[in-house]
Amino acid sequence: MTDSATLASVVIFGVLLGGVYAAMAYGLGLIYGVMRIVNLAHGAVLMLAAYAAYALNTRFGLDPLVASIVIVPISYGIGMLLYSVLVRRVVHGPPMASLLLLFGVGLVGRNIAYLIWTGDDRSIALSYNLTTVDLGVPVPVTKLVIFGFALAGTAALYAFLHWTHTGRAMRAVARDPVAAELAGLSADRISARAFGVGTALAAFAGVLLSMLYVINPEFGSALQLKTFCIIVLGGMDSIGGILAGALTLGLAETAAGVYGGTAWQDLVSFILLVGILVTRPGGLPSFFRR
Amino acid sequence: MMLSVRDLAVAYGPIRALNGVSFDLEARTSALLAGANGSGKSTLLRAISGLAAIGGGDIHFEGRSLRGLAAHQIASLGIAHVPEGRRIWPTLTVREHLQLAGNHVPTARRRALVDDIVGLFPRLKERWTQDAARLSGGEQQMVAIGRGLAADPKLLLIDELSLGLAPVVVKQLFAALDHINGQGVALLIVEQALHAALAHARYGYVLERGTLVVHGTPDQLRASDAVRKAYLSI
Amino acid sequence: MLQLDNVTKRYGGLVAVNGVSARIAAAQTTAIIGPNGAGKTTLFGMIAGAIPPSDGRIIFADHDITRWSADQVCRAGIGRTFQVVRPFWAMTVHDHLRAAAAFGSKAASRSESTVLSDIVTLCGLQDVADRVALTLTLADCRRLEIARALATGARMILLDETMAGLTPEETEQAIQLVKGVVAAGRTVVLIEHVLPAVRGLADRVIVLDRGAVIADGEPIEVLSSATVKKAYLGE
Amino acid sequence: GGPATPAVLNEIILGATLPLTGKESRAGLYFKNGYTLAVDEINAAGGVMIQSVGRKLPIKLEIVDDKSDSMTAVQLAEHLITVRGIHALLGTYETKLVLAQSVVPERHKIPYVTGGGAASEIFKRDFKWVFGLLSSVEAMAATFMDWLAVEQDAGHLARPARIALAWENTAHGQDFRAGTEQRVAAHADRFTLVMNEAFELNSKDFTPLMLKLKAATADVFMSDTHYPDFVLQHKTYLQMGLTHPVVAYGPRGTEADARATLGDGVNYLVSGQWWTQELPYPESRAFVKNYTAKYGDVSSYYPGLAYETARTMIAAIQTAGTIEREPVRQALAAMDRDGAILPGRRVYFPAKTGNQIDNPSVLVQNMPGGTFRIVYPPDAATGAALVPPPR
Amino acid sequence: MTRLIPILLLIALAALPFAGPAIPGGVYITRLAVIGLLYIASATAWDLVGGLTGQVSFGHSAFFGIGAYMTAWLVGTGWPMPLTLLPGALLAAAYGALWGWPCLRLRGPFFAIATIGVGEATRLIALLAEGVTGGATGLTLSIGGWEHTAYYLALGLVVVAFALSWLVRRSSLGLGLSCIREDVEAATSIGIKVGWLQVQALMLSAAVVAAAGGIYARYLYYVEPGDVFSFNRGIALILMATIGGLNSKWGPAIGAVIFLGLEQGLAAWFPQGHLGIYGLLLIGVMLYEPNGVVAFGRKLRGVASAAAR
Ligand SMILES: Nc1ncnc2c1ncn2[C@@H]1O[C@H](COP(=O)(O)OP(=O)(O)OP(=O)(O)O)[C@@H](O)[C@H]1O
Ligand SMILES: Nc1ncnc2c1ncn2[C@@H]1O[C@H](COP(=O)(O)OP(=O)(O)OP(=O)(O)O)[C@@H](O)[C@H]1O
Ligand SMILES: [Mg+2]
Ligand SMILES: [Mg+2]
Repeated sequence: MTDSATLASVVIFGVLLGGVYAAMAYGLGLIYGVMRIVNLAHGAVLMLAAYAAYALNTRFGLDPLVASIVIVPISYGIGMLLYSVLVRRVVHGPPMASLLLLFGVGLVGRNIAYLIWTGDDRSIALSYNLTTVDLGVPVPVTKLVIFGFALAGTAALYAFLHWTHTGRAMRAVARDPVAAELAGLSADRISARAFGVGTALAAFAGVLLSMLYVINPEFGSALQLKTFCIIVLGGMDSIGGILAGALTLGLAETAAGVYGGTAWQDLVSFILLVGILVTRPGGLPSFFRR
Repeated sequence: MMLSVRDLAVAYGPIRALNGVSFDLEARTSALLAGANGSGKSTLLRAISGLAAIGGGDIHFEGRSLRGLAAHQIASLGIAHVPEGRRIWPTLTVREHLQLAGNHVPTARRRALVDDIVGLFPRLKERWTQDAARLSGGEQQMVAIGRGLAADPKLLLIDELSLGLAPVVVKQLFAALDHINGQGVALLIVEQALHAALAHARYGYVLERGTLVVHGTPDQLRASDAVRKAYLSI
Repeated sequence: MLQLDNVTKRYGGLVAVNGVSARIAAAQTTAIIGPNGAGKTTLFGMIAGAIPPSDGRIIFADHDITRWSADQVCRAGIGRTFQVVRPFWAMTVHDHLRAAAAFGSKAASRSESTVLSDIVTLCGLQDVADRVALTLTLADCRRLEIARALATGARMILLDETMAGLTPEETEQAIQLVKGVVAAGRTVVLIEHVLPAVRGLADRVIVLDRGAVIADGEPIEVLSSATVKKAYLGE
Repeated sequence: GGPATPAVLNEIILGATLPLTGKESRAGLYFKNGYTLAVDEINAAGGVMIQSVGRKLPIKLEIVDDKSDSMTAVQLAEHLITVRGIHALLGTYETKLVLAQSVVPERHKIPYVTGGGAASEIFKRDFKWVFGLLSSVEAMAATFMDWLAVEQDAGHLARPARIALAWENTAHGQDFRAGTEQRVAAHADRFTLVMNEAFELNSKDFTPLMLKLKAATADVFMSDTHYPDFVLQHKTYLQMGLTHPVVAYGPRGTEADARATLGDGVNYLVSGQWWTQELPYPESRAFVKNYTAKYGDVSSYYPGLAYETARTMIAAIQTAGTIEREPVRQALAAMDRDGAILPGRRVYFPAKTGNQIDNPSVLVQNMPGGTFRIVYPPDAATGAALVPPPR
Repeated sequence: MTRLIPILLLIALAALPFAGPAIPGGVYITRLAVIGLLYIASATAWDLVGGLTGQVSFGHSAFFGIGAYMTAWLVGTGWPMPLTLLPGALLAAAYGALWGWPCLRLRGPFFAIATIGVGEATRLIALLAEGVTGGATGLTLSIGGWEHTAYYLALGLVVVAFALSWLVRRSSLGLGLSCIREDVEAATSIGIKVGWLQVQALMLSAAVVAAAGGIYARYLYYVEPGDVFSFNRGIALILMATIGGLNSKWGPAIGAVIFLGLEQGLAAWFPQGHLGIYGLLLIGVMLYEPNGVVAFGRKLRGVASAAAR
């Protein structure tokens, strides 16, 4: 198991897993970056979007990627609504308030899933479920699609945040909403949009994940924990950092699984997380800065 | 009248920061606001720009009441406020500060404004793509003022103009503000160094514990005993 | 008392402080002035242990404190204020001083309560002693920071633009306050852009420009030198 | 303790905490359905004869959600007993919850039957009030190995067979591994263990496991899994193009959903079942019919076990003719009931295992087209196993 | 008068196990109260780090688990149960120092997430260390002993936790921790050893939570990594302290009682909707009083005294 072929598979599958992780994390990263809010409802959004894809697939036979055309805009609206009705009222309060409020929203989301779909496990039947592409090792097309999104997501988000007015405004509101107001930016409207975009990104990720995993109402909770680790590793503030954090975890877990034990995967990623934070308090980006 | 403030009262909970303040500002004027610490200068600016809720009385800008308007709405009417404590956006670059503030300004005008600002603070050009968090205190103050100017306002409010700026910069700044004022922007500036400031202002107000106690032209202020004692003693 | 040898700070390509050397004697008041971004605050940060120097040595009272952490430096007897005030917002003035006395310099006496009330009086904080910092005006916060630095029992205090934003009358009060501090036998180093304060207080002025010392000497002499006039005063 | 028994007894109350939410919510749901069906049936038949009242009483079922959490399972069991005044307690699902919860009936001296905790650990403590309807997981693993030996003897499988074992890191998985390891150690001439890997419950990536499996060049791949991990593992397995003469995922493989997702990829998987809808007994067939009509999918063992658990408790009350606790307990201890839907058709609680049933489990092999064959033990078999599967 | 309330409450609690059988539902309440008391003690101890110091820790599950396992092991080797709490507390404090020292340099979300990492890593190690912890199956404790041992130990622990919290808050340690919460850099500038002070707070808090874990092991007679090291335990402590009011004397305790009541009550009576109802309540509380029940109480008192005037 120490030959170069194994190493090649570790790298390929590690990077692909990193892509999955990155896709999961963008929504959370954006909302944190713009609002300094750790969105504890993120996992519920992933989960509900995956269920939505499941429902559209079983009812109308829609492919999840097609279903996302419906799901993503609706999620944007839901995100805006959630912000305007609830989050807006605690966002400037004590930090724990928004945390708990969104935790509550997550619970409600989970309960909704239990009521509609029960606690049973569901999965989407896709014709290309088992289709693979040969890259030296057989690589599932579903994971390639997600990886593509992860890369495109990084580039698009970076461009959005740095090169568009709305994106810059989001970053400004993140750091000082009062100053943003004085510069003629409506902090409320921009935050609502950011929350909407974050929710939509999370929903899209949920749709993608529905192609890989069995869905149940608890499905988001475990993923959520991992997404936190990723955005923190990524320095909490940078989109490139998210990708770097995700790839690091993906590679580390795959290597741990192959060269160590399968049960070590999570352990290794948590130890790595603590190790990096302790030596580099700003997360991965601080490797590139001085 | 461009700005007219009538019986303005503002309170922070039980603390009354302003008590029945009334005054008018003409278009294109340049006014100075002075007063001891805690006298309510910042509060007055905050009330005008919408950061502090108007408790009593009213403020009209170009005939329109500002009561109940959000700060960003007031900003888009043409009032820019350079707040106390700079309030720069730490993770945005110098350039992005100016871009954001000047987003609504037509491109040609925006370019000219940015050129003006950079001419005024050459230091900013040197730090053009640096995150504002890593600027020195004075550099941050330059960014804050630059951001106010970039919005191309009709009325510019500056709180603590010279705070933390080296004398050489303060001198340039006063000269620049004269220039800006000359182009038709009305100024309302809070400044403690009255000596220098009075030389550049057309009118001055002095606040004490939330009420206007003295106002007049620079000469009248210089002649006032109260002002001499508190502000011009050195 | 304090000796700086070739102290340097680099941020990437930018040299914020460039080979500053100086000796500061006990009981003397030294002002550091210079254009914005000259490196004054960075130099303070390095002395106080908050910023690790890239190069050079800092020696205080016969100890090499170059690599010491900020709390060690404080306990060795250097107190400081911040350019942008940093009080403990939710704590009362009195608690600030209690904390400073409890954790500050080892040399600080143990009968603090009397000393603390002296500091409160000296800094003119009697009326606000039981208020939380959040409700204080800027001038009060500045005084609070000075009081907090004093309460650590520091032998040397570093004041970063404590006069900025004060009215002339308040500036005068602040000058008297610093004079009181000096009279109590403490060494003061201050950064100021407010020249009356520099003239009124300093025994010696050091001028920094682009990280380097460009002038050093008696206030009158330095402030009238051509380089300083040009680089700093703009005359 | 306990609340005062009402002067007139109008109904018999059975209580249960179930993991309706949380990690085990899939099983919790099936258990709820199974319990409910059993109670509905008896009520439709008029209820249970209670001598002291002199007539048949209906049964009321009180189910609460323990959230897949041990402490809540304990607390709510206390609640059911002391506040809601239940007369007997039916078990929750999942070994560790049962391990924690079973202390409560023992303390309160109230009859407890569980169809959801298999670890022998539960029954090693000499409890008098706790009765187990799942035979141990070790026994299930052993059944697998015995069947492999049969296939070896028939010349279908290499001897010694190279076994690759993966087990979820739960009590269930630990027992499965223990059972397998014991048989491997006992029959070194038949089996060699070439892979022995634990994995975390609800893992999100099994690529490393499958890379290892591939490198192990095994004859038999056995994995003990929950449903989501089964689907993900087998999906990865298929994507990597792996094949083995025997592939088994513990009790998983028969689920209708799995076939929908993985298609023909689930053909020829072998699974070990404490109960399966394939069992030919009339009671079992009737149950499958009724359950499917009411709740749909019955392709896992959970509903069958739940149904029989409730039936067992009801039968004990019937035998005792009272809801007095001690007589019901004695009825359970002495029970040897026929007509059960479990493999072997008998329900009994041997004292030597600490009141845990030790009936055999059955092995089922998936066939193309969504049909199943019971392939082991021989006396229950409905067809011969296909080892190795046809190409 | 108000000073008497805690004492009266304590007396009432001390009498509960004996009064229990006489009141309706009393037996159940007594059993539930053990958990309630453990929650109160743990939340109060957590608040030393999470509230007073302002470092939100998700990693306290590690201490709880260490305490629980220590008791399970030592009881297994014949130690009298109450004595096992001490080594558990000491080991947890040492463990707190071990990871607290490097991690407490982090702040805000960085610290919080690092503690998630520590908590989860600890759980996973326990899960893998089968020889020591019994792995996923866990360890069972032999059943027996006086039925109210756990109750009175828990009650004692609550007294200890309150005393500790009170002592810390009025000592210079508490003052220093407050400074750290407000501004780390300013705190170091007045000579505060930020690292050491925080480690002290974490160790004290760890010791109490570990003792709670030990009592819990005795209460459940069963320890298993997925339960005692559960991530949800970390979350629960945060919820309790925040619902009640961070950095306050009574807040975490009040929050613990509310949390337990909701957790148990809703799950017992609303098997279908308890998550959602709980979520809605949380949302309501945070919208209405983001500073917790204690802040609400203060407001009420303000209104009352205003009315009295
Ligand atoms: N957010 C606030 N909450 C409570 N009181 C406040 C607040 N802001 C200001 N105050 C109080 O209102 C009064 C006026 O404050 P303001 O900031 O307007 O004074 P100022 O003249 O700008 O003083 P300075 O020169 O210190 O900036 C002061 O007594 C101050 O303590
Ligand atoms: N963390 C940092 N990263 C990069 N550059 C920095 C950093 N901190 C300071 N600088 C730069 O170092 C230079 C010196 O900063 P410093 O704050 O010491 O100036 P100063 O003399 O105190 O100026 P002022 O009078 O405006 O407060 C400035 O040009 C600033 O932009
Ligand atoms: Mg002000
Ligand atoms: Mg400075």
